[in-house]
Amino acid sequence: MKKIINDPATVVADSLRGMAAAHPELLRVSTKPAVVARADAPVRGKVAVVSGGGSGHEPLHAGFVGPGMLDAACPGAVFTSPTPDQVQAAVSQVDGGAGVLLVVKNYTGDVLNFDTAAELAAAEGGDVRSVVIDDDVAVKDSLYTAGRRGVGGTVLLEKIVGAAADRKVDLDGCEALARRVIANVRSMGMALTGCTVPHVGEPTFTLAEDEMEIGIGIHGEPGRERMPAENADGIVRRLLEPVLEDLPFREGDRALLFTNSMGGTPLIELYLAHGIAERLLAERGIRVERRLVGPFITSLEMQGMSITLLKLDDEMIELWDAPVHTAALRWGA
Amino acid sequence: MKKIINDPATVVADSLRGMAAAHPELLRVSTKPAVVARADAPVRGKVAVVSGGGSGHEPLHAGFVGPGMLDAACPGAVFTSPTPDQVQAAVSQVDGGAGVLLVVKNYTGDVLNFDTAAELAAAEGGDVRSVVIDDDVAVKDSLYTAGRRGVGGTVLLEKIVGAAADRKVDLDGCEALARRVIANVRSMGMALTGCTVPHVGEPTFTLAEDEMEIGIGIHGEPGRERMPAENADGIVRRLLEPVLEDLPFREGDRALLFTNSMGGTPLIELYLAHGIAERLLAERGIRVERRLVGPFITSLEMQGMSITLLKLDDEMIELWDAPVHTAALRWGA
Amino acid sequence: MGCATEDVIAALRRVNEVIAEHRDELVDLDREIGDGDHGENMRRGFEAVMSKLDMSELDTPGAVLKLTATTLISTVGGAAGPLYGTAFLRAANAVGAATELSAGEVAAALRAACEGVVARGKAEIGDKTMVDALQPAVRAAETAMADAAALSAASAGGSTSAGGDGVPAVLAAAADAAEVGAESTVPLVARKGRASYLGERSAGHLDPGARSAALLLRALADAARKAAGGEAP
Amino acid sequence: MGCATEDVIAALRRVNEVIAEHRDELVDLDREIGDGDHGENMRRGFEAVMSKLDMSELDTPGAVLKLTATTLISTVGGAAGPLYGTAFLRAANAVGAATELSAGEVAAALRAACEGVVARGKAEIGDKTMVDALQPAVRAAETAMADAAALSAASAGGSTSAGGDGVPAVLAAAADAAEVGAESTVPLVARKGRASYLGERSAGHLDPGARSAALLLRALADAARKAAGGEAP
Ligand SMILES: Nc1ncnc2c1ncn2[C@@H]1O[C@H](COP(=O)(O)OP(=O)(O)O)[C@@H](O)[C@H]1O
Ligand SMILES: Nc1ncnc2c1ncn2[C@@H]1O[C@H](COP(=O)(O)OP(=O)(O)O)[C@@H](O)[C@H]1O
Ligand SMILES: [Mg+2]
Ligand SMILES: [Mg+2]
Ligand SMILES: [Mg+2]
Ligand SMILES: [Mg+2]
Repeated sequence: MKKIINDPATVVADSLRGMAAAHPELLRVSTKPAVVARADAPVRGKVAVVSGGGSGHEPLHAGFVGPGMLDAACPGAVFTSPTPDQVQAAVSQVDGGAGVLLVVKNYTGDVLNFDTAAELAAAEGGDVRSVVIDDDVAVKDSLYTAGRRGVGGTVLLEKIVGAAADRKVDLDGCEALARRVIANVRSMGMALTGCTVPHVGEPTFTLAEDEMEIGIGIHGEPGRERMPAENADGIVRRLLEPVLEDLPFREGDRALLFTNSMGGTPLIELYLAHGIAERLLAERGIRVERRLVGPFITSLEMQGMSITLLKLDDEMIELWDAPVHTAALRWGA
Repeated sequence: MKKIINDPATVVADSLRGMAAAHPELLRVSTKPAVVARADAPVRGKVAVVSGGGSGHEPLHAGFVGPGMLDAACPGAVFTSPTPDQVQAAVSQVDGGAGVLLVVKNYTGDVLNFDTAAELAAAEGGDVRSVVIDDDVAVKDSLYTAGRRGVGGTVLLEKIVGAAADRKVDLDGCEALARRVIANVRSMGMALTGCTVPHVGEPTFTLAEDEMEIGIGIHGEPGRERMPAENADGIVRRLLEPVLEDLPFREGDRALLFTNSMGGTPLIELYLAHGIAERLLAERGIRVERRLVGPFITSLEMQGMSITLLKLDDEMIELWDAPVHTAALRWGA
Repeated sequence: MGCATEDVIAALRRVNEVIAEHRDELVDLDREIGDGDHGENMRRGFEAVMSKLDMSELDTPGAVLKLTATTLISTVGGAAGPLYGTAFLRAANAVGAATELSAGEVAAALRAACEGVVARGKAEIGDKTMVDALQPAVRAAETAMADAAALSAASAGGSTSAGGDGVPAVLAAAADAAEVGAESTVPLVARKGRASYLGERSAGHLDPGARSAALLLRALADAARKAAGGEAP
Repeated sequence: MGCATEDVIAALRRVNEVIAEHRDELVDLDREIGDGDHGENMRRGFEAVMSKLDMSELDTPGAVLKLTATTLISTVGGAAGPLYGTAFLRAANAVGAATELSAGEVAAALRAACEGVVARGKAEIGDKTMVDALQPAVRAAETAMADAAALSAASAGGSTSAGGDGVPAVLAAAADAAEVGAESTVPLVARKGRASYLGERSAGHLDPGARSAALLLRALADAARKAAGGEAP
């Protein structure tokens, strides 16, 4: 295992210290338990939006903490959901009296830990709600699975709901908006390589030179199918088609296209893939009105990509365009 | 070789098409020859700042085109400097009558091609100057080398000089400022893995599981020394010490610390390394007043990092903080 | 003689040792059909339990179990954290303020623990989770209890307690059954947790959580036997 | 009979073939002490030269050389683009408007080309660059010229031209010397170009640009021999 780290056991805390040093005006970082909050929290009278999950997906979530997006993030151990105390600590740091919305990606561990935290917070009298995002079309949502995973759509949800909270939309409004985003966003991912969790020391899976893995999540877990590697046209088609069919997206729909790198895929390839996706969508008459291209929800150094498509309405566009100032996403501020 | 591409021969053009699709309001992209210019170029009465170099270092340079930074970038083939016609085409697209400053990284190919372009442009009557950046302390600057390479300092130079041009500083002023940045910036890089150029198909170098390469450039070329891999403390120290000695930086100096990923190093590791660098600098009494952390000048999917330190003065700080709106660097706009 | 506070602490010490010894095995199992963290999560959790126990003065088995529960919840994370946390919490509630646990109380605590896991995680037998180890263990423990009770009723003429040396037998039965149950997950297709995303590809692998549950029960059984002065069987 | 426009075009066609055949070798050499693009850069450049030549009507060797120069400059990039571009540009200027090149003109064009490379790149013999192939080639070509002139002066009593069949001999001598010169770069430590960053580690490798220069001259020599009706030696 080759990593720029000192000790696998302290990677998350060591990294958070670096993040604190890098963004002194923007963030307030604690490591026991690990919480990254915006420096000016709590913001009185504003719904606080809190998310969290395993580390290793950076910049998600801590890179999205700041005005116009998250009030706090709870980074767990690498690929391990955070514990309830972290979530509780985050909630108590950022609750500005207008309630707290927890954004939870649909994984058993995340759901259980956030649920426990919400129970504990409710017992203390806070108005804490949670929404569970499950946008990954690679997983069949049925009685026979833990349901679809939360992946790329999370980034879009956090931006849009964060902007609404910033405009003092109340907790009911934020929750309803979050559910509308969840209902309208779909994603699918693929990998060319696995990735190595520091405390494991070996790749979670390995692919031969001529193989790719389709339908992966974001935890280095194997995907739904292993198949011969294809060129960019083939890969993008395999990601986009199930996404389009699932909602389904229709001719004339307006959309936000998010082309995401799993971490190790260079920007030159990502833009290339993005261009293909734009062309395929144009052919179907889907109007891409906003886009995001880059590594925003990753699996450590994994090479691969995901495509997320969000069906837009006017309110979502306005909220997407609203100012945001975080370590990883910033505009208008 | 595993890459999300269609054909090694068309990677750069295919990627530029995706970039154009991703940033329709911001960029105007042509592929014959390859030029990425800001959509509103030429801006009358403003010095135009133009850079370029081989592709594969994304977001450098095309990701820095936009208000407050570059007016145009000329992307060459992967790791190959652009040709004079590209530079000429860029110059003629963005020359707003106040002259053009070419930012050239010090590599034989880049210098020769930009020189030829400048000669041709001068023959057509334009006021075209060039500055050559050579901030890499890994290379001895002597009669026996091609001189130091231009690496991470380029990003800082392009931001600061771009901001000056935006404020209508004239060509003499921009050139002098660029030279001041060059005189005050130093960098050093390292790699844990090589990278694979699409038209080559194999890594430019390979390192064993227990090896690292110190003093690399940004073209996947082997570095100055191969040695046993070390932990993050050791790596950061090996990068920072030669940087500090070279200028030299002294106690009380104000600095911008730029912790850069070579592409494949995850953000969790990069922030960790950044934290160590901040600590080491604090121990030496160097005041880090601005920072940049992320993959901004890369070598495809290479795992590794570089550290760049710029000695700041008030003017540089003000220009660094000035609004910028590009694909990869954006604030205040 | 039943199972006293220090016996419970000793048993948890043994659990910590066993989990640490098997950390890499659990990591590898979780790499195959999950995300590779289960061994590290469990190790981190029980190591934290050990330092918490070292720092605390506790006077009932219930208090020990409760501290274990809250520590696991706040340090393990992932799916296993809340599930094992709930298990220990329910076990703590089941044993109440008793200062020494009878075999019957141990079996009841096991049942409560397993029911807690099911309540939280909604998994059924056959879903390829730790429940596949825990549920058979509970049944085996109760059968062992009933056997022991019947035996002592027959021989000693209606003693009210199943006897302290019933605890090793109950836990040994539980551990045996948990191991069989864990093995039974190999051919299954997962329907809960992260492995369910793999669909058919999850078949052919041992479930890491079922394996850790079996290891945990085996450690408890070993500790109980040792406390009762027993040797390796 | 000298070297006419179509001979120059045929020679460049041969260069294109040879470069394409050796693309991977040049890439590999450049991977070892550079950035791995030299073979691909040269291939792309000469392929572009071919299509430009196909699309153009050119009536002098100089015009062909000039088009080659501008095409290489605008398609090769890297260090090699401007260097080879300058070489062909200087060669074009050296031959002027002549419609057929004598051996003497070929040798003079080679000298001009080499001087152009040195003027642009400032490399000296021993710096481990293409100059290590080109400079010996120029000297060998001039010696061959002088020998041929002396020979024809002795035998034919002072013919003013060294003769068309001098061209193959001049280019063969240049190619031979270039190959030796290229090989001589192996032990050298680079002092120019990208390989110089490697310091001592650049020793022990053949310089890619020196190799491509030797290949180019060999292709020209082969083409000239073929044009003169010669067979493989
Ligand atoms: N819904 C559930 N009910 C019971 N056990 C479950 C459930 N989901 C997962 N598990 C257990 O948790 C184990 C995985 O734990 P762990 O790897 O620590 O968490 P994560 O899956 O979040 O990485 C699985 O092997 C399985 O036994
Ligand atoms: N200053 C120079 N003078 C002469 N030749 C040079 C000089 N610098 C580099 N070269 C030649 O260029 C070759 C490399 O060309 P190429 O790989 O195409 O360019 P780059 O180094 O920009 O990638 C070297 O092998 C060397 O022969
Ligand atoms: Mg996990
Ligand atoms: Mg090159
Ligand atoms: Mg796991
Ligand atoms: Mg090269």
